[in-house]
Amino acid sequence: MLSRILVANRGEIALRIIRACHELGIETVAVYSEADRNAPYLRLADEAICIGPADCDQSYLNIPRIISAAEITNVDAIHPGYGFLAENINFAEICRDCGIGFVGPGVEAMRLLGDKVEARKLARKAKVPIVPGSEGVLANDAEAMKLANQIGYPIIIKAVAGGGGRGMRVVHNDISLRAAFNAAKTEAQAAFGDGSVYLEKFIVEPRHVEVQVMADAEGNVLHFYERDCSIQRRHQKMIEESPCPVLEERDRQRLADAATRLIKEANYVNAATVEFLLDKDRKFYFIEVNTRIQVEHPVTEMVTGQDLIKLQIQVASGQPLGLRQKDILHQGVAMECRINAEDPKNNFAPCPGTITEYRAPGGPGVRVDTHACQGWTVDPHYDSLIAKLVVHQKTRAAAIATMRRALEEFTVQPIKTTIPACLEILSHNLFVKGKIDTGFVERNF
Amino acid sequence: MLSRILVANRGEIALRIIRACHELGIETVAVYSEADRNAPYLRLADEAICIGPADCDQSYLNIPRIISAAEITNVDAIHPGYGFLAENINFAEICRDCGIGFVGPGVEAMRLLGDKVEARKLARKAKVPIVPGSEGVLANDAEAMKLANQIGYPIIIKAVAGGGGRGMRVVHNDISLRAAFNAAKTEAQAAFGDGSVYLEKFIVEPRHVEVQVMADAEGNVLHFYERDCSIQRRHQKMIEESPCPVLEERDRQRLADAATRLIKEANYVNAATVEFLLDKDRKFYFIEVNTRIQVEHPVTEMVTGQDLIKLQIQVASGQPLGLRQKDILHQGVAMECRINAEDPKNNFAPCPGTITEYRAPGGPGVRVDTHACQGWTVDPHYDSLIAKLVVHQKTRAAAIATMRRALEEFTVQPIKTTIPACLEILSHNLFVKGKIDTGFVERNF
Amino acid sequence: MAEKDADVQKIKELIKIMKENDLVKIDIRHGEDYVSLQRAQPPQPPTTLGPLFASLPGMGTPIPAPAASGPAPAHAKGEGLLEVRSPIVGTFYVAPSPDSEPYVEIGAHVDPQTVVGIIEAMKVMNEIRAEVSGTIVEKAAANGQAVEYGQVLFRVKPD
Amino acid sequence: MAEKDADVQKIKELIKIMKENDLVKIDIRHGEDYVSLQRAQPPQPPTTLGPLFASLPGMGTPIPAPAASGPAPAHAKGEGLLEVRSPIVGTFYVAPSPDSEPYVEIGAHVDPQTVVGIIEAMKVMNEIRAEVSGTIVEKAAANGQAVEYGQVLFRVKPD
Repeated sequence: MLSRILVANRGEIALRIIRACHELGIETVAVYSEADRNAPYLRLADEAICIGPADCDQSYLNIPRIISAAEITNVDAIHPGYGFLAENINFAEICRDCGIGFVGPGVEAMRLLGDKVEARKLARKAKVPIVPGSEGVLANDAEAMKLANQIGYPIIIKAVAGGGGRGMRVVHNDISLRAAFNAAKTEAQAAFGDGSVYLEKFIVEPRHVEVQVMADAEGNVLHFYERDCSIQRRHQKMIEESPCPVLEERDRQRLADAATRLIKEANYVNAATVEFLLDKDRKFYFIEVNTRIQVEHPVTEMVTGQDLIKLQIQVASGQPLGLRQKDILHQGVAMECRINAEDPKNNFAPCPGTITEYRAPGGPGVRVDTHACQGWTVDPHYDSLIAKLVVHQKTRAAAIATMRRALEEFTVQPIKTTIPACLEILSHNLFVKGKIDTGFVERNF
Repeated sequence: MLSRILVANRGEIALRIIRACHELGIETVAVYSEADRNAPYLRLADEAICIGPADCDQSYLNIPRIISAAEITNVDAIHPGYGFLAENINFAEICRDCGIGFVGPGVEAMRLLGDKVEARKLARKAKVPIVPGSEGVLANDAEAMKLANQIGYPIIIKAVAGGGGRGMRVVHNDISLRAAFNAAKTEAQAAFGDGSVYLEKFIVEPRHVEVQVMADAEGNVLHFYERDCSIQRRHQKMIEESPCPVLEERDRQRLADAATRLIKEANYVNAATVEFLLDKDRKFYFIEVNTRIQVEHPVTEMVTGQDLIKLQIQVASGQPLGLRQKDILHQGVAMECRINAEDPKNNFAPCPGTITEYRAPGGPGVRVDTHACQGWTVDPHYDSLIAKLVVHQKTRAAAIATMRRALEEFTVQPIKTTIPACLEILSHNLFVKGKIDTGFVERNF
Repeated sequence: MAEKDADVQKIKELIKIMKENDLVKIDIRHGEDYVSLQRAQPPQPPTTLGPLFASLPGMGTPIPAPAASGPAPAHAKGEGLLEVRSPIVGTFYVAPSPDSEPYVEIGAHVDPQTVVGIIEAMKVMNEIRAEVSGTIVEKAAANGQAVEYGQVLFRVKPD
Repeated sequence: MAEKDADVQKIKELIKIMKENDLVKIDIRHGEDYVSLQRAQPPQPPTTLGPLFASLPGMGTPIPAPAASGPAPAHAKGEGLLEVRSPIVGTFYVAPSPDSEPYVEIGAHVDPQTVVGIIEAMKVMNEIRAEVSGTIVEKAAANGQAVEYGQVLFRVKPD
């Protein structure tokens, strides 16, 4: 087992990793920026070392300083958490070259899955359904129309160089295709200096469903069931739950098997999340793989009783998982609300500041993962997540009831948080019925 | 289902009941003394009513005021929690006479089990092992010797009117019996004005093991497995766990069956705890029944995934349990530490005062039940329990590791608490091996 | 519609009540209907707890503002008035029976032994005595109202 | 539609009521309908954390006392001295090689460009310059010591 780990992150995930290491008897080195100097969680690490000023580029994103901190503190490995350097291939490579363990996948697997085109190829090889579309750039509108008729409308035309919605057109029939094709090309050319476009099937009101997978170096690949993360606002997840409330047992199994096949095909080791879109007919399409632990991993921990961070460390230590798929039971329903320092009444603008009154909920079925406390200052340099509130109950209705009472108990003053927004979503009758998709929040609130 | 419940208690158990009601959609009325006026948990009730000054006799123990509060707030029932009026037969009777529901057993069952002689008779009838001993007062030393030889040494002679160790003698053989018998009689006569003594088998270094039972009005009696509460100091439990680490599966089953038989025999409805002593040969002896929910009920909730307070309310509403014994699974290991405002370095003297710094632990496998927070004042009028820290893990070793890290995170300043004492116990190699009994704390600390 | 117009009327009335009574917040819930009004907080005298409990979110029914330390007659803040407080929990009546005259009216002079009302608790009628001397200047609890321990029943101008 | 117009009317009225009456918040809910109005709170005085973090229990390794805001040279508290701080994380050496003389000794005069040591980070030797002018009066870090960002390396008496 690894004996000393540097946690290259901050906030709740740093605390989460320190806790897991502590329970495993592994020493921890925390790194911090000057802005986090007074963070109480730093006292829970065996050593804490300042790596730079508040600005991420000079601290949590600064590879030389983190590697140097790892070298002077003699750690075996670095746990990158999520965000920051967690999916930075360059960082993983430098760790490898410096002989420092990396609690995450190998560089090759990370590179393979980090490239969307390669990942799509791999999925096809593993017989994992992908969103149907053109193999590459469309030569002309005639090719587009032919393909559109093959895969069926609606389709979406996207700029190869694109992003932010520019050079993008949803098309519902042959009549509007040509105009849309030309408009997208023109827009893409103007925006990116590259008019290349491709097309994909447009999934209408999809759910975001992802499968948690964990693999060891001996080739064991286990899944930990799915999470439904359809409650999003501008692609930021707000509420996650497991199981996906609309999936039947056979479909859940097929989804999990697909994710497992893909990860096996990639010769991947450590934790991964395979993300899918689920359409209204409950057909699923692979989107991408996150090659790290996710913010919402506690949802899976609650329903399976497994500690994913400990498993990550175990696998990174070169040990086998020591579990069989049938040992991983899914029990009940878990749900997570992200409590962010954002003002729901002001377009979710970040709301940094000092918390002068703080009372977290407790009692049965409630888990709180947070680095915050009374006196904690939410710093504008970092993301606004201040706590993850997770509940576990026998049924979805009971989980919603527990989440509601826990949110109502949760007191964070005087800064604004997403607590009232989460309460409103939980009270919405479509949410209660499980009839949600990735556009739900934007349509209804 | 009951629709409005008055919670006749304070602190963490009042909050626990309010939370359960909230999740069930039941309105709550909290009562409070002037000392608890600013308690944040009162805001979580639908109504809160002041019933008197800090002194318990004039508030939480004052039956007329509580009944009157129930009448003016039009509740269906009262939940008494534990302590205060929870086992007060007079209170339960008055509730019945006033037409107010009581979330607890009926008066007859409470009376039957509250009387130790009657409870012993009932146990014999239900074929539940009891500590062997004289049926009543011993006539003379000859009778004592005959009986002592029947049940086997060591035996203990006790004053019928006794308490506090006076008129009590442990005897290991015939030679010392006569002198001990006479000494006990003389001491009892002097101390209580009544020289009557009886004898019982003396259980050497017993464990305290109790079985959680729940019964409905239709005669369904289910057990929720056992808790080992051997870590006690002066008969005050400090740490509880489930399962009992030394019981084998067959013995656990026999113990649970015995508890279930006894509760059935008493025609009991609602939650009960059947307490046993477990000797070194893992033979168990019934001691008494607690006719209420216990402080340590979360331990059972963690290993079974059942919500005992909700079940209490369901049963008190006249509904059947809706569970079969085989639905109640025992998974993993749970452990609870009672965090009291007491100074372990000063003979556990109560340490009231205002908490100016408070950070509770969180993360996976951790449950905190507490009414305390930063700014909370521990009042010398009430018991010193400020929080119950409960953990759940796959194995006992993992549960100890999680409890240790959670205790180390738990910050309550500036008052003294039992946190360091719990940490010391958890570090003791005999505790780690599970080799504990009710004398463990006093022998080792 | 009528219901909504009624809201405005109701809120106007509530504000009047708030101003007259120096309330800072009103929450009303009827089943799923809910009205909450909050006025700017007047500057508060420092409490020992500091700002901790000053800004509790409005969940459930608000707790009455802290009373003085006991139900015994006390000087109401800054007004030089004495308070007659309920020593028990129950239903307050101003007269011995529905047909009777009230024990006391505004302007009446009371001494410590004067019965000022009765509180019914568990079917028992408990006579409440003034415990102070002076002139009744305010009836703070209505006939038939449920009262908690320490609740103010009357305000009395001392002799 | 009519309902929405009514809402606007109602909200206008409510705002008027709020302004006239100095309300900061109104919430109205009818079943699932919900109206919430809240006016800006008056400016609050800045709160201070006071002793909150002063008494943290010593779990794990204590964190070094808060440094000044950056690693740039700073006045050491109350002594009139300047500090040369580490701008990176690494291993500090006082000389270019084990056999060499130290870059500076106590009593040496430095100017901002004077190299005072090197810090090895990821096998790279980074020369550290004084960034201040004055006389070295204290060596605060030992040769071969691991140093964190902002750690004091030397104290300098300004000219």
